[in-house]
Amino acid sequence: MKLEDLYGDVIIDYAKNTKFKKHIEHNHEAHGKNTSCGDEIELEFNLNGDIIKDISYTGHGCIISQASTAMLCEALKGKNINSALNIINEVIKMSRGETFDKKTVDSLEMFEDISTLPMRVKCFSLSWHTAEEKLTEVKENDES
Amino acid sequence: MKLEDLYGDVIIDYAKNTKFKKHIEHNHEAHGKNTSCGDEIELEFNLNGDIIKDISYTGHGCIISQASTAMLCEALKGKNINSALNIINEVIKMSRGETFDKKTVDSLEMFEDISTLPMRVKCFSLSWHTAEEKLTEVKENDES
Amino acid sequence: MSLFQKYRNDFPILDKNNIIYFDNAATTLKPKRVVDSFEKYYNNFNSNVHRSSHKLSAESTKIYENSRKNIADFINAESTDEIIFTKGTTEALNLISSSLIRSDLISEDESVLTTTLEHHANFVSWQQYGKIFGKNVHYYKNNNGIFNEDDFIKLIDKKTKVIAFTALTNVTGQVTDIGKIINSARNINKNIIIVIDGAQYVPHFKTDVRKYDIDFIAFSGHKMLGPMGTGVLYGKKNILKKLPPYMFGGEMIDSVTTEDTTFNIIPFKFETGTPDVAGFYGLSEAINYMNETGTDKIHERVKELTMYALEKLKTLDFLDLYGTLDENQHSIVSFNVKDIHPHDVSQFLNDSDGIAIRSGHHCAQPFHKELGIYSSCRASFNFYNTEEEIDTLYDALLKIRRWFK
Amino acid sequence: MSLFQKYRNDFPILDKNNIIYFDNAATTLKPKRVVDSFEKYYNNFNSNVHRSSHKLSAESTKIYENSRKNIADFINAESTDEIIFTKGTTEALNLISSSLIRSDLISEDESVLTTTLEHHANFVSWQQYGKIFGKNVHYYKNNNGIFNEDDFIKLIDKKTKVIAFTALTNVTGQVTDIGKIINSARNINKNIIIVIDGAQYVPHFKTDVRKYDIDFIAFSGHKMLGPMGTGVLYGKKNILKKLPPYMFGGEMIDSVTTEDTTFNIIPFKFETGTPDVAGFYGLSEAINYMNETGTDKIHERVKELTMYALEKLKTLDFLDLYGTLDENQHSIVSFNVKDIHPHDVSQFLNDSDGIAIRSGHHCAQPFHKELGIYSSCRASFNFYNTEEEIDTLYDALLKIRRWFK
Ligand SMILES: Cc1ncc(COP(=O)(O)O)c(C=O)c1O
Ligand SMILES: Cc1ncc(COP(=O)(O)O)c(C=O)c1O
Repeated sequence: MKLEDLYGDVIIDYAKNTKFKKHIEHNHEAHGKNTSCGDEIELEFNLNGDIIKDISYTGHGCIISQASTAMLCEALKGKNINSALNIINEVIKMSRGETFDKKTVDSLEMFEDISTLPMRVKCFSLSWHTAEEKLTEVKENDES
Repeated sequence: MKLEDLYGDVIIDYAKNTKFKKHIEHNHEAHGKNTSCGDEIELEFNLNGDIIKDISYTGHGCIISQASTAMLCEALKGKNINSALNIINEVIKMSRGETFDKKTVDSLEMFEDISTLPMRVKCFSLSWHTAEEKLTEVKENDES
Repeated sequence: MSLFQKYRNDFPILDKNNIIYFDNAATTLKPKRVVDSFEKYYNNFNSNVHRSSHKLSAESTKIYENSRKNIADFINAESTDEIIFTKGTTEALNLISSSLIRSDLISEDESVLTTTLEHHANFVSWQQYGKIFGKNVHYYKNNNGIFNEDDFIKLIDKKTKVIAFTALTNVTGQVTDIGKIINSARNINKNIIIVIDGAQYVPHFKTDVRKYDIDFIAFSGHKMLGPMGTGVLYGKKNILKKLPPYMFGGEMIDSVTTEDTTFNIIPFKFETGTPDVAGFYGLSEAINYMNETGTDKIHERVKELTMYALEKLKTLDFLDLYGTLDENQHSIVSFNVKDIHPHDVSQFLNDSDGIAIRSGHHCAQPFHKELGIYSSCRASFNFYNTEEEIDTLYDALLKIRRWFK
Repeated sequence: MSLFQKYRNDFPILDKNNIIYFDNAATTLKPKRVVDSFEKYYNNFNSNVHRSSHKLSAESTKIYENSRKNIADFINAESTDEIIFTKGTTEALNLISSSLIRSDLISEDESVLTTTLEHHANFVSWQQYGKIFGKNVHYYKNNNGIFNEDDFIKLIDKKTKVIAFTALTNVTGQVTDIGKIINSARNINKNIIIVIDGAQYVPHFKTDVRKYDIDFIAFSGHKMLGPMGTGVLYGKKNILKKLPPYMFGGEMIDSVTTEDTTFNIIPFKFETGTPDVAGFYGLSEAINYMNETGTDKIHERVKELTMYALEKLKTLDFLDLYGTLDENQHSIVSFNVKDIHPHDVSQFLNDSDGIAIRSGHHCAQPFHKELGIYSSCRASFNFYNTEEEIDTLYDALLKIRRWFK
């Protein structure tokens, strides 16, 4: 992966953008941690039925994890749980170097080559795994 | 080491000779064990002051250990503790491939090359270590 | 060139040494591609794993995790989370026995059942951790060196929480009927935990942990053409998650404070310290070699050699042979020459004809005790051995008789 | 050809990769003769040790025990009985911490003292075994990342039975005054047991266990030019004899019955399972290489490089540097680029100039916590590095600033 790809302007801008980096009124929250560096991420969800009305994050981490988390918020906001889980699923596949649906992944495709960097995959996918776990839990509770 | 050296007639004869393989009236005994095969040797000493009046062995083991033990009995019988320990010392040096006194070692020199066989050194030296430990103990008790 | 000669050409050590290597159960020879993997690894990728983001570390991490995947597939594990790397079967069995016994999965009125046919690694570990942590360990005693699965099953009851047994004993080569034991055990106690010593089994039999519903199986890389210092513990995910860690150090940690420590997810919870990446790269090459050669072919060839050896040695009336002495025996033949100590037999075979067998108790003292002997001779085969080599062994045994007469 | 170029030629990986390797504290590069030792061993001697009497086994046993002798001499141990082979520092520290804590050498009103500067291997192990076996563990808390020996000594009292500390921290490279600590500790409590984490120290300092009267010291082969998967625990004979074994299996056994087991003499009581003979052969070659190159020369060269790096990096005002920042620091320089996450720094250095450093908490979370940070960047040097490489690092750090501005 070339420097310009990983640390291009778009990604740095996402990392610095604080639009989603705040506390919101929420009814669900999820905590994620990267054991290799101690980075932590806190996601807050405001769910209305199965719609993600609002979403935000706090915590500390590298550019990759901050940018990835900001883009997660952007991608999931307004979606229902099922389509959110679908997006998450495709993004995680991409991060593992598996085949994925480009349309679903959308602009996150710029992280396609992250799969070649085993250490950075963790940074990138931390918030996605965290969100996946929480939304799956909510979904299962609703169904039961 | 050539087959004829390790399993020559003299050594096989010693191993089969039961002259010293018996129980005797004794005032000291010592037990030795080879952890790699479970072989065990029991030495009995009849000491008169510091003179080894009689010595014998029982137990089970390979030709090397049986022959070596029979030769140990032959070499130590009649000696006083100090010269017995001296012989033992030189024989153990030989078995380790260190320089040793040929005169002291005498006919045991036929085992000189045992030092090149790490597994068989244990068979050869089991009874010598067992005797050394016991005689050193007796000597130290006498002196104190 | 015969197929067997082709196999032999893959093992450079056979060119250089005039040796008949029948000590395969102790450690196998290594094919060229496994030996060469060290140079490849250290001269190109040398690095610690999982910890740095530089190129060498990224490459090393991929190599290490690909090796885990390769091994998971080899035994048909569901996930790489179930493959824990150790330095050998011994460490794998210490890990699982101490962790299980220390966990709350076994209560104080429950027990572990193992057998007197085990290698010390699968016997002393249960016994000693049982003593240290106050849990009960029971033993099935074999009958004249034979593992009778029915008698073993009779000892299992509702209080038996763990059964630990070998899939192929390293003394006689008897193959255990794993399927029968596991089915019967689960009928008695659905949640019984099955721990298998696969050190001699995995190298020779298609191992399918899901087909047999095995909970844990331990094996060694160096006994299946791989490097020394490599071993594997397979463990079922849902049980591994409940177990306490074995060793403490880096990487297996989630968070550390002076008050307490929380641990990483599996399999990393059970792996700590810088791993032997080069070694596991080599093990992966060994697996590739076995897959390409064909594990079925290897199995069949070793079966042939074992039967050939058994039939020949059975004709020597001055031998005591141990085991079932039929098709239930695989890769190993153990015996004693009447009135001659095993150490003398193995020394003679080495000195007279360059034949490498092993003599001793093969780290299985309870087994030998049940047989009423202290030690024995063991010839163990692999697919690069030949019938001619077995003929040489046969002739050398006749020579021994004459020599020591 | 300069001397330094000559050093570099000994490391084939430097030819093949356009890489500036500053991750030596994680694992060092391996010289050609160490890499080649694998081929030599597996293609000529391949065998298990201590167990068979055939030629390969005899050769392997000699190789393995000669390696033990070589290592004993390297650290001036009195006897080879005092050298226990492990797979790394982590296993060595787990061995000694669990065995000491489980033994009756520490009573329930006595305690262990360690420090928050430790690698997790020398911290979590004492903490967790202490919890498991009900023994007390206390911690010296460092002040702003500095190990103050006087403050540490103040915490030692008559009830302190074991002190465990690093001789060179893997975070800042600060060298501990071992002599001072050991003398003071013995004055307080003559029989106090000294356990040293030598993972970063032994590769760079002439280690003399008798001069300093060290009881135990652990180190890793792969951090001193040797193969991965090799490590050593040195232990004083008279204490080792009193300790219970760590792992259970073959070879470490004297006698086994279903009632109980008795154990072999040292060092074998602490070594079980088939060892990595090839690996320890390689470690012995690494020691030969270091002896022939001159451990003094290696030390001096690394000292030069460390000081050069420190002085250069000190001039960059956008860096936070950690440690004593003077001659007390050896082989390691740690820092953060203000406002930029260490993972981004290390990724950038790799991508822009092929510089391999490590970022993270370096398995030392308590240390980082005391510093008030989560993670850091670490550049660690060895004698094959050069001033030019450090200049490249310096320039790249300036680039980072510009890039992320
Ligand atoms: C059945 C069995 N279990 C366990 C072991 C121990 O394996 P390792 O020495 O590789 O730890 C062996 C081999 O020695 C064995 O044959
Ligand atoms: C100070 C220190 N102690 C212990 C260790 C652990 O060594 P290993 O990973 O070789 O077990 C390391 C290296 O990671 C270290 O730097």
